[in-house]
Amino acid sequence: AGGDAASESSGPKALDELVVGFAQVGAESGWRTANTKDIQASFEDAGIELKFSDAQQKQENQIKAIRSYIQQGVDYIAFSPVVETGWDAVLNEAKAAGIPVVLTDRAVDSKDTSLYVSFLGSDFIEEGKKAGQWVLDEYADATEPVNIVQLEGTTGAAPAIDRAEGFADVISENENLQVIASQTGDFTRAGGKQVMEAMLKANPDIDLVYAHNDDMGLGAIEAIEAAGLVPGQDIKIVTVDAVHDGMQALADGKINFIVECSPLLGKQLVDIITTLNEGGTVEPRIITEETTFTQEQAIEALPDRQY
Amino acid sequence: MLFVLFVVNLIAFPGFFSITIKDGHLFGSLIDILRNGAPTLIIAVGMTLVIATRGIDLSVGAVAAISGAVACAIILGSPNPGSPATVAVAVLVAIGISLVLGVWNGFLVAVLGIQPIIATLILMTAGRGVAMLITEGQILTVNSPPFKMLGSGFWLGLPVAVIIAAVLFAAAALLTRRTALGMLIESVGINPEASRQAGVRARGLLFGVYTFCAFCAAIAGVILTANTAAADANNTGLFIELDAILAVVIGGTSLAGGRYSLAGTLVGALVIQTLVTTVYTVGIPPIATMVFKAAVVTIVCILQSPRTNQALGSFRRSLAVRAGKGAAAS
Amino acid sequence: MTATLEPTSVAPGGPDRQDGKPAVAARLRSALRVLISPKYGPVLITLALFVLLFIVGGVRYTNFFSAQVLLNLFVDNAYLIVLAVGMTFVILTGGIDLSVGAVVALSGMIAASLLQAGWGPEVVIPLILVLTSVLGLLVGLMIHVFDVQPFIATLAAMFLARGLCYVISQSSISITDPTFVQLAVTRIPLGGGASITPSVIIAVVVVAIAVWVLHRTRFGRTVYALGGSEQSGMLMGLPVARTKVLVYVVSGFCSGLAGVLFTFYTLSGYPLTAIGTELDAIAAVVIGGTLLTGGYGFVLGSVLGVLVLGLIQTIISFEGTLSSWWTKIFIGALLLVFIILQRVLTTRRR
Amino acid sequence: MTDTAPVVEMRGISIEFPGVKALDGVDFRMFAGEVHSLMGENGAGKSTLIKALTGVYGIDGGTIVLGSEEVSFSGPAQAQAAGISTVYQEVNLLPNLSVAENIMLGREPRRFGSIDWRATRRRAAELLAGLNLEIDPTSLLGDHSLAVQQLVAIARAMDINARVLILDEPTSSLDADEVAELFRVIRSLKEQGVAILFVSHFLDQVYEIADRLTVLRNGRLVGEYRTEEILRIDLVQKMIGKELASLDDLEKRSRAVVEGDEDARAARFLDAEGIGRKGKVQPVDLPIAEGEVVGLAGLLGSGRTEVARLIGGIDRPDSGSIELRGDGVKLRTPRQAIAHRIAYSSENRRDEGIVGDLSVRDNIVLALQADRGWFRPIPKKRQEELAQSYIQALNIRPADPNALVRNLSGGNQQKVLLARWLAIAPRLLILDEPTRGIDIGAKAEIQKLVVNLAENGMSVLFISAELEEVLRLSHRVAVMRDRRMVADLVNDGLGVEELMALIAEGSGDEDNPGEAASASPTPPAGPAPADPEGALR
Ligand SMILES: Nc1ncnc2c1ncn2[C@@H]1O[C@H](COP(=O)(O)OP(=O)(O)OP(=O)(O)O)[C@@H](O)[C@H]1O
Ligand SMILES: Nc1ncnc2c1ncn2[C@@H]1O[C@H](COP(=O)(O)OP(=O)(O)OP(=O)(O)O)[C@@H](O)[C@H]1O
Ligand SMILES: [Mg+2]
Ligand SMILES: [Mg+2]
Repeated sequence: AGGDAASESSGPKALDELVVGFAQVGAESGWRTANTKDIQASFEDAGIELKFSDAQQKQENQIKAIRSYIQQGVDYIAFSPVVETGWDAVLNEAKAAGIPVVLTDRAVDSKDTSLYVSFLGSDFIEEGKKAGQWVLDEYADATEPVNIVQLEGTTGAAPAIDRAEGFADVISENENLQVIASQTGDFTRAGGKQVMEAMLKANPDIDLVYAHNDDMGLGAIEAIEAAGLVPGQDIKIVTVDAVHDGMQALADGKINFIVECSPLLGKQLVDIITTLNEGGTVEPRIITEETTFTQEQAIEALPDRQY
Repeated sequence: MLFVLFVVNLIAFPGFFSITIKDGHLFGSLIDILRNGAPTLIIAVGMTLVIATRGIDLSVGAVAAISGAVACAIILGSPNPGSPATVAVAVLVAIGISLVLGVWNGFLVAVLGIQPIIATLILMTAGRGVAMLITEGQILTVNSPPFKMLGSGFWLGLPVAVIIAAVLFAAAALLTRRTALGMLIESVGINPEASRQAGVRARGLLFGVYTFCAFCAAIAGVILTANTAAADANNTGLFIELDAILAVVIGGTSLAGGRYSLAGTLVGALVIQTLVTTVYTVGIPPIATMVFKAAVVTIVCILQSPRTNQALGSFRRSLAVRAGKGAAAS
Repeated sequence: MTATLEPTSVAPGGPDRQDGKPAVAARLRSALRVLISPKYGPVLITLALFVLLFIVGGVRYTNFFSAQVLLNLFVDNAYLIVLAVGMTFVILTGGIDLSVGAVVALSGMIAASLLQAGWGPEVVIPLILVLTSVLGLLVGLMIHVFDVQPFIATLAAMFLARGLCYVISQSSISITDPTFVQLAVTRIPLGGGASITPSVIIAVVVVAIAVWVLHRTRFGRTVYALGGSEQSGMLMGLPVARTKVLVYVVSGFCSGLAGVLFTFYTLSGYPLTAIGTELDAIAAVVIGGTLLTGGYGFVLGSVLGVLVLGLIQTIISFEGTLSSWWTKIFIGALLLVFIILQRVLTTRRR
Repeated sequence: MTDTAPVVEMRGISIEFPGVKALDGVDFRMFAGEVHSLMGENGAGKSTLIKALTGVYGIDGGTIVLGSEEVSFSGPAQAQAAGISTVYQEVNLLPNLSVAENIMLGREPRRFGSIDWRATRRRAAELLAGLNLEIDPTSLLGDHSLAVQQLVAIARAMDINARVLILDEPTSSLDADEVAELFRVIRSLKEQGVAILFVSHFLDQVYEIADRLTVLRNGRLVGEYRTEEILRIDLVQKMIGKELASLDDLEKRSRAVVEGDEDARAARFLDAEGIGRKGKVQPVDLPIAEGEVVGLAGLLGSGRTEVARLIGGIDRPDSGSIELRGDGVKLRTPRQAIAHRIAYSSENRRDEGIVGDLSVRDNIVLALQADRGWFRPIPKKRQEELAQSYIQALNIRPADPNALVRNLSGGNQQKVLLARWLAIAPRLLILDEPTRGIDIGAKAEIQKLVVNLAENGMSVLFISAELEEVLRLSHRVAVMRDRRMVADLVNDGLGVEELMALIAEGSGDEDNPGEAASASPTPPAGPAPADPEGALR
């Protein structure tokens, strides 16, 4: 791939001479911020200069950022695409300039895989599946219908779409499991709360809530409690992410199950860069190892949770 | 209009109007609408006065985020988050800071004479940054019952947020209509030069309205954060400026400034919130939500337009004529 | 905030009554007026400040002071320039158009989905331009016939366009159509390694046409008239209604075109793109010295406004070390400094 | 009556506004090649009738025939296309565009579809020259005084080669010379067979130019007369529907004041020394005594308004000092002036005076309220009293304190503005063209009011394009020319000619070429003390 070519030509550099440009999506959620922090910290430790730019959730800004990295002549470019599509043009420019590109957190859909060296991140569909699997097992011996409501992420956002898809796939195996309502809570607590309030009014007997991230789940908890019900018992809650507050709620038994989606990509990213720098090759697709948490696991994991 | 939406709900979901008593407080969709609508309403009240002076304030969302962040940060920092005193201090500081921001806006507009939309756009952008700076991009979760009260608590069976909104609304109405404030604000909005020559102190008024608007934003920010007991610098009050402005305009106040109606704003805010809640209760699929909103807003406006009213009012030939006069008179 | 205009200190006609040759005096004065008038003042100041800002950047960052960096302002903002042009028409009449961002996204989605369905660009692009113009027409009619305030009418259009995006597809669709790809990657060299994209040329053409229309056609002048006083315009027998509706058609068309340029830029349609872009466009126009109350302003000013915003972005990315929040604060700060300088200088000159 | 068929014939025109029946079955006709004058009090329905004809308002009843075919225009554009060119009452132009554009907009000469600016400017310059107004066509309209703007509006109307020309109070802020110019033009158009509708509250002008009169009262037709067949006194009676007694009375009293006794003017109230503003007015000295009425005379653009604005605190003087009762004060803002009970009533009531969307009541109490501060609201009851008393005193119609001012007729708006300033009980009242567009009856009322107030110690600075008015009311007359004060003389039986001479003196070749000056018909010999019509000008 283009990456190797570039690194061979330039040969191994001293780490402190390396300059890496990182184009972040933005800081739209706690998860994202944790992700940014971790990456910055990791490069700090590795003694590699990291140029950071925040695209404020706008693809055009990210493209601009990448362009300016190319102008500034950085050695490597890493970025978390705001959206999968539409990167060919700018990635071609990077390739032309002989700058290897690493994708983090989200993939791009371009046919030409030579445009980037490696993708490092999570598989949202897989996350959805994990969540679905737990639900499937939980209600394996359910006889009467189980009413599920889904709190979707921002409409149109990749994680929202994939997590819904994966989940739907799995639960379809048991026709008792029905998603009776599904609304977007925009990945926020306030959103999750407001939507849940409304759903509780409209649908008297909800058995389970599947939220696309912890924050919406936490919002839902508020709503459920306000309705005089007990989250985790009257209504079970499954979420994705495993940020600190979520884990806390899980430990307290307000959430029943969390699928991890780790923001801690820094370490691995640094590894990739250094490997490339030494002229090595890396896997084109590296999925971060992610687990799932039940209450017990949460309780022991909680103490040493950095984010 | 509100009525139309209510009917929609009633059909789609009979339980809509049912208000029951759960653990000693009112409970039901209408209560939700009021509670969730409170922050928008509060901001819209401030926005109404700003708009009456031919201005506009885009920074309210950011200010709300800042005040929320400040309040939570202080509560987190304090030894005993649970004590009402701490909360009081936190809220007061938050409001204090927002007042400063309001004065800042007022300064840009009244003293430097920068166009309001740009003047406040600056704070809209930078303000969020500041809020995130305070929270360091994290969501600050506070565990403080008295604070939570402000957002989702109840008092005498009524949501505290609603009570606050009601008080603020009443206060604003009295302040502007019982004193000459309203009239002076309007005159500045209608004809600035004439007002100046009549000795109206436009500068002071501008400072006043922008500061008051920031004050409203601060309170709304506190309620929003207290609602989930967490300060989310990114999302607190995101796009709320649009809702607020929309509420004002639906309420019949012209963005060109001049005559304003707080009552109208109240209706506007309720319409918007009802709309949102309707989407959730009726279960309109997220992908269709926007289209639905578009339809509703369009219908509202067309229903409100004088021409439609005449058409509905009577079928006299001379009606088109009247419209002509209206236009000419303006 | 108010559009009140102070008389130029030179009493018009005053002096030329003393000196015998009013013609000369007149020419002299109008030349002078160009510099001091509240009309041209802001634009010129803006230009000067833009150059200043660019120099500052050049001094501060390595590799900044290159033709390409300057050209990239156009490359990256071609679509925004087109948007700002349309927005200028609307704002000059004292209106506002909040729908542009959503319309950009919508035309992107339409393009992507239709191309995916195998339609040819030669059909798709015109179709988009027609559709968006029609949307503009509807908005215009809503504003004129039912005298709905532009703010709401266009907000409704914004909701509609955004909604239709989701209806077309929730997820993003990439564009593989050879023509589009070509247009996306083509680089027109200007020598010295510097190059631009076809989009830039389109944008420049649009600007040129807009300038001509606004200053050399009756429609254009009527646009200014509306901003001055709709009432007077009506009594002067100007085609107020037609013009008022047309500006929204223009804005719709520009949004559509901008959308197409944006797809050249991103080669994809994505329901969530261009959120808040309407604010950028409005900001650009206002920074360019156009009064939101209408009547005063220039397309070229708006172009400058876009470049200023772009420059701020570039500086940010060259700065490179800013955390997310400092980025926001920095943008705000730069904007502030710029606006205040602009304001202070223009009032001085007046 | 002429044998030829009328160009315009309106029959049974009725227009009703919410609450007001503005026109009630009015018949009206105009013939080619005649000047027809529409007469009536403020609020009689003149402007409304005009707007009905040009399609600004649709009519609720009646028919309009233009030439031979019946028409109903949907707007001024159509009316223009049909050959009706109109100058509406308030100046309706675009301050943000150049003078040239304001004249040519919509009719600019074009080359290959694009406007030919040079030609446009040339044409505009010609039209301005036609009115003998020498201003730079490229200058912004907004920079010019109201008078100039009014002339520009007329120039615009001239350009359309129309068969009907409508002028609604075109002379309200012009003075003798400009009026003369205008009349010259009107006459030549009349020669060419254009039918001209001329609205004015100045009887002299009407009698000078009009062939035929139509009188309206309260939206009803009173009658149509040939000018030479009706006496002024009868005409006035038909317009206001009451006897002239009250006017006679004023006549005597104002005379009395002009002969006024010295001690009334003993104590200086205001003493302006060398106040001026670069590019606007050269420094002037202007002392005003208590109870003194000082007239400010001058040609259009001579700087009267500027001086007034400096004293009223609207503009800041960049030289000179002002003393009130001997101690120096700074009048930087209107607020400060008002705090000293100095009130300036602008000549431009629409842009600088009334607040259109507020009620008559609010407009009347505005200045008073602003001065008290917002936290000390004037009690509703008091407001009501104030409003009512002034509505009575100035006979504002409709007599409804809640009516929106923008719906009032021009003259009534002017009265409301006046009421606002009287309401603050000023010690010095600066009136810039206070009787602009005000009908005879009301004008007399206002003059009477001024006289009364002066007798009770209020000082007045009085600006009017109408020299007779100035002379009748003022004890002293200061004369402005080319932004300089050229004379300041006690008015003991000063005559109009003398004053005219002072004003025009030496300025003939600067302000307006000789022929214009000579053409300027100084209105018929100044008022003989007994002449009741003196008050009517
Ligand atoms: N748009 C309107 N809405 C309500 N009432 C109106 C409107 N326009 C005019 N009127 C009323 O119609 C009547 C006639 O007004 P009009 O302007 O024709 O009087 P006028 O004869 O022109 O008076 P003036 O000499 O002061 O110009 C007035 O009583 C006025 O209040
Ligand atoms: N005839 C004119 N030609 C050019 N400019 C003029 C003319 N008349 C007035 N102006 C401009 O209008 C401004 C106001 O003049 P001003 O009103 O003080 O004079 P005035 O004596 O009050 O005349 P008016 O009768 O128009 O009120 C001045 O700055 C002057 O430059
Ligand atoms: Mg009139
Ligand atoms: Mg004047």
